[in-house]
Amino acid sequence: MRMGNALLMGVAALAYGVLFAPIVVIVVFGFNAPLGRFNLIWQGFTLENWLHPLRDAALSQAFATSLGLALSASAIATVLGGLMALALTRHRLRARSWIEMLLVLPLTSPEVVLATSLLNLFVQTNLPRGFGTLLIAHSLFCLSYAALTLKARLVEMDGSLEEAAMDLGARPLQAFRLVTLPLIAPGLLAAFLLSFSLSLDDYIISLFTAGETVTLPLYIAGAFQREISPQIHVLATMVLMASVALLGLSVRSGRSA
Amino acid sequence: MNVSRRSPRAEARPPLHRQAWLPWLLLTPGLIWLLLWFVLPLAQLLPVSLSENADRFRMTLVFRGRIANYAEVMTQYAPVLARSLAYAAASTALAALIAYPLAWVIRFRGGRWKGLLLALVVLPFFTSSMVRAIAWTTLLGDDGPLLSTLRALGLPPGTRLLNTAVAVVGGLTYNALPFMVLPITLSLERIPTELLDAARDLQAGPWIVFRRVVLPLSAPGLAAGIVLSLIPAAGDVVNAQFLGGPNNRMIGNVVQSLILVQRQLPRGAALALVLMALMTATVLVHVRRHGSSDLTLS
Amino acid sequence: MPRQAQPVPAPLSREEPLPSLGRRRFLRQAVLAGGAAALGPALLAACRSGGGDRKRRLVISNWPLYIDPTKDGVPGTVDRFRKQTGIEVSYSEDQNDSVAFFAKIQPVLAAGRPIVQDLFVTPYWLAERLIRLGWADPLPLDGVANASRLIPSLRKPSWDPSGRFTLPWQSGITGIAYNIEATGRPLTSVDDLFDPRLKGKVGFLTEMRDTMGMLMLADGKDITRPSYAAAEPSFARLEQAKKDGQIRAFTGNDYQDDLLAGNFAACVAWSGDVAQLALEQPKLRFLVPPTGTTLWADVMVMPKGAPHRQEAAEWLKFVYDPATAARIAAAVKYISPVAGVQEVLARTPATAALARNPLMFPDREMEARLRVFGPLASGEEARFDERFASITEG
Amino acid sequence: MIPADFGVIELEGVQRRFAGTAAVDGIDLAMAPGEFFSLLGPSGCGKTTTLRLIAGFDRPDAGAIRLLGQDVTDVPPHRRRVNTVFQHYALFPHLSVWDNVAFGPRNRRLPEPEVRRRVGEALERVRLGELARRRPSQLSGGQQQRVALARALVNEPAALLLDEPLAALDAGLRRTMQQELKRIQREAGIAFLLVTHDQDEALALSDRLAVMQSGRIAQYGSPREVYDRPVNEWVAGFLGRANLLADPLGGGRTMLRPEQLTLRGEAPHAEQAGRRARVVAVTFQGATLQVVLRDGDGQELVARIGRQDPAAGVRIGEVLWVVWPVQAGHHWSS
Repeated sequence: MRMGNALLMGVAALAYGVLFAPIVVIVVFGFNAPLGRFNLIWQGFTLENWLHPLRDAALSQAFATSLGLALSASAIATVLGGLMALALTRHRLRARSWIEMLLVLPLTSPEVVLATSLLNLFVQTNLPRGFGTLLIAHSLFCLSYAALTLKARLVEMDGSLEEAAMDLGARPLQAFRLVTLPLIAPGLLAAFLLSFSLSLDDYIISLFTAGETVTLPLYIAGAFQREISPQIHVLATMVLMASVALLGLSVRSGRSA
Repeated sequence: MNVSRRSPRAEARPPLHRQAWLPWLLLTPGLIWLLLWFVLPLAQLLPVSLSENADRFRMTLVFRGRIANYAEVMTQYAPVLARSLAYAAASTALAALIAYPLAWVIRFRGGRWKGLLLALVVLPFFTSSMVRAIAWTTLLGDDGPLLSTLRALGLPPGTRLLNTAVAVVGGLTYNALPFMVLPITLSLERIPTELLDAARDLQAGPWIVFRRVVLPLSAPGLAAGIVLSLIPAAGDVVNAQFLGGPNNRMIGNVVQSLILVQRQLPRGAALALVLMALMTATVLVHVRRHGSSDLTLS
Repeated sequence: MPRQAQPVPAPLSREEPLPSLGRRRFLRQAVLAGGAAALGPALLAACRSGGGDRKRRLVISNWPLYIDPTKDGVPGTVDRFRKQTGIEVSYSEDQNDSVAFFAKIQPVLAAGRPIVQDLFVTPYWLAERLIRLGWADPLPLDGVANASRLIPSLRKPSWDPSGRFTLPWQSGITGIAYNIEATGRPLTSVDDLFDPRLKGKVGFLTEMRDTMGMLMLADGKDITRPSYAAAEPSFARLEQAKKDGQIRAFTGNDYQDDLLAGNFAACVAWSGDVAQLALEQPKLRFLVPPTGTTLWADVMVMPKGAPHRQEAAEWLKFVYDPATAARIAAAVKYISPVAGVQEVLARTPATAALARNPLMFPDREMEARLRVFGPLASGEEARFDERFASITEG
Repeated sequence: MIPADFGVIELEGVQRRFAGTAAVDGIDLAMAPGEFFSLLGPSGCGKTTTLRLIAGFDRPDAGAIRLLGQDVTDVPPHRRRVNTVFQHYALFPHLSVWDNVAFGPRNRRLPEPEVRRRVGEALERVRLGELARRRPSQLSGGQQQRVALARALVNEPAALLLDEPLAALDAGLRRTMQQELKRIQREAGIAFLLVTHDQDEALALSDRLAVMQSGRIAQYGSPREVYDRPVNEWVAGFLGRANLLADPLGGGRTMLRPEQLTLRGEAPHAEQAGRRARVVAVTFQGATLQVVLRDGDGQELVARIGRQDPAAGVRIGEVLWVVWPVQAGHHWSS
């Protein structure tokens, strides 16, 4: 028993070690002072990269594009997905299992397949590829995640709360605003964050649908070919720090509700 | 994370609103989005996969009902397909072996740190996978910190990690970890501790408690974790591209090459659809057996 | 020929070139210069669709680090062009992958619409394809006197026999870069890449013509008129090496990462890159195989329907001025296409060594080893691409 | 069947089907003002569905629902003058006790001083004045129950609907809350419609009750009527233990409650009926003893006797006379 316990703890510790190994490298190499173009070998400590995180203008531009894309795609996904989740949990629908299957399939489809099919659609319909097509693609794969996350939240939430609100004279929309919305707010935030991080990170689908637009992952894939600046590591660390803050926020708001 | 009390009749609850059109009003925008950008493109891929590329640079496709496209990619890329599935299976198995004990520790030893421990599993994935790939190349390089350390500890020189199957499977395993840990933890969370007490009360040792009680009850979570790990792994592109060598390419790389480099859209489409069919079959089997709720981590 | 079997030593020059190239900040400056204009193309595209475009603009897309940047108060070529002509240049360094770039522009050009760029720099073989597809406009060469004063190897190119559609930006040599410490000996031939002692430490390029050209030449084949049949033995050799685990990876420019990190002992590489990398890694050497290798060119192309012909003409004239061309060559260390650059560099003591560098200015011995990979007919090219992909992606 | 002088709530031929089966199968029902009315039945009998139909969360497939004489069949819940106390209370977890109670009045756009007055009163009525700032999660089950009551009562509904309101409470608390409910109902003078599966609760609280079985109402009446004169064996059994004796002359059965039986050594005299039976089990039940006996025909009889009863000392195996007055019991002729 004691040995089993030690083994268990050992595996867990090792797992966390592996999970954070690349993260440590990313954070540490943000402080590296590479001699040449490739921030791959430790050369020496500097704060220079942190003092000028946006020095790499093309990187900053790609980062800004990705942020804008992730924000708008997550907004679309959260709204559309939220509405779908409401319909699926608060109404009796004959087609429910079909719709749920339709929602599950995009997230269980290999990315490269989605990418291929979207590219083909855009090419065949002569839709010029760029930010718009990226937005379509990203909001699509985020939609499933958002809808299913929110659906889980809504199922968990006691449906009689909304009935209670209406029973107490709230009109359906009022009941939604006064009761449902505040209660699923942590879920909305979680769905939004999940969509946001998925969109920010997507490479394959973006590669196929981006046209001339350069997102952060596309830029970094390109940078691998020519220059891996420490600013890449700095920005990644910043995103991580922001995520920690938001994650803390959502955990806290989830707890208070 | 806290499992809130469910209303026992939440599922059977009759409609709140009496208007039959209301749910459809709520569903319509999302359904249109899904139909337009998911179902339609996939449906369009089918005729493309049966076409002939009359001019590969102009991408003029002629529909010929050319089933041979499938036969060709299946014969030519059978080894890559087999390799992809093998890598995906290996990484899924590894991820399960690591994730289960981890989930166990989080669930039964986590105490008030449970939420934090779970968040820590997800946290690394808030960094860009591209940047993580760069970090892996730094870590796994021949003169990198890992191999240097191991060599100092007596690993024979000449051992490589980067650009090997080990690195690719390792990368896939890494990506699979949260998708494995989350559903397993959620399913363990649903097992009341009284059941474990009951088992112990009936003279079951820790191993028996695990094998006869916990494992069967967490099976749906494990199954969901397997599906959620297997599918992205089988279609992965990035790990083979950045961490693999020429003998470790996966089916995703081939699809990418067929479409973007070789400009053979029909064959690329055919291969993509084969992959899609395999994965959809996996999902359907899973959903039939376990339902879809665990797949969505709910 | 005594030098033939000897590798060209790298670093090629430890002296600072003309628009002095600091090592660490070189890149940041370059990216700053180019990246500032990153928003430009989109705005321009918007303007263009609106019709009346009175402003003098020019949209150029090039490979990264392929021009002299503005640095330490010394304006780079782009800035000097801006100042001298008043033309608003959007200069993007967004060409990472010519194949991906073609995939991007193909649907637009196929639909008969203009793309964002007025000029872009692309490999010679891709230019040849664009010309063949009718997706390139003839360049406005009338005012560009130096366009006819190209270095001999680039005159009457096989990819553009009329010479009206392309003008070389830079040219370069594909060779073998290696870390002498890792190999333990100087490499002397293509066969050394297949030395079992280097197993798992060898890289080849994903650029099919560069990898295959070098191998075919080693097999004694003529690559100026390539045929699939002639290439097959070289393909087989490559495939076998891949299966044996001899080849660690097929790479694009990222072979530089692996060379620096010590993952590659030797790899197929491009001359100018190695000259720059050697500044960081003094143990790097560059071999131009005695059996011959490919001379390639990245050329400027004007896509069909590009609106700013006049401005493009001024750009061509500007960069083909030997003084400007010399600055660019000194920065990127590739072969300048413009005749007279060698003389300009030789006149300045700081760059005199560059003028003697055979990788930048191939002498007759060097030139004798260089071949341009000839055009492939469409069906033939498909076979090459497919076979090559079956090795790199199989 | 429906008394004429009504009523707060009236149901007429109300039907609701789910997936083909009728959950509520044609119910008629009428409630008087100020009446404490219970819908009693086993789980799945349709009583909660009926309540939800009245509250407006669901809509009948057939039939009509009237509130205060007005047809509300198609009126949405927020415009019905009834309020519900939910089984799990459905208190809004993100609002304080005060805000929960103020939810209804605010929805009716009462002026804020008025809201304050009413909420204060309602909380006083359920004796929760000092907990107004707390969140529901910080309250005990009984306190949550009171909040739910106050939240409904504050709206001065025409009728209050209670869905198994005491089911989640433990036995002691449940008894206290039963008295509380009764007190509050009397004080407020509002009609209460209680849905419950607990016959003791229904018998103790109700002025009248309806026993439901499989979507239909099996019997109406006062608690006494329903208990003493159930319409059939099922109702008899559902309301408590019942001894069912076949009439010796055939065709008909008599129901005797255990407390109607006495145990004696001697045979029954005139005006009495009885049987000889052997004691099979004696169960101590606090104030009473439950004695199970079996007669010569194998018929089982259950008697409940006081602890002061001379027969309180019976032992298993003893043979006694089980005796009851001839006019006691309820007779069904077949």
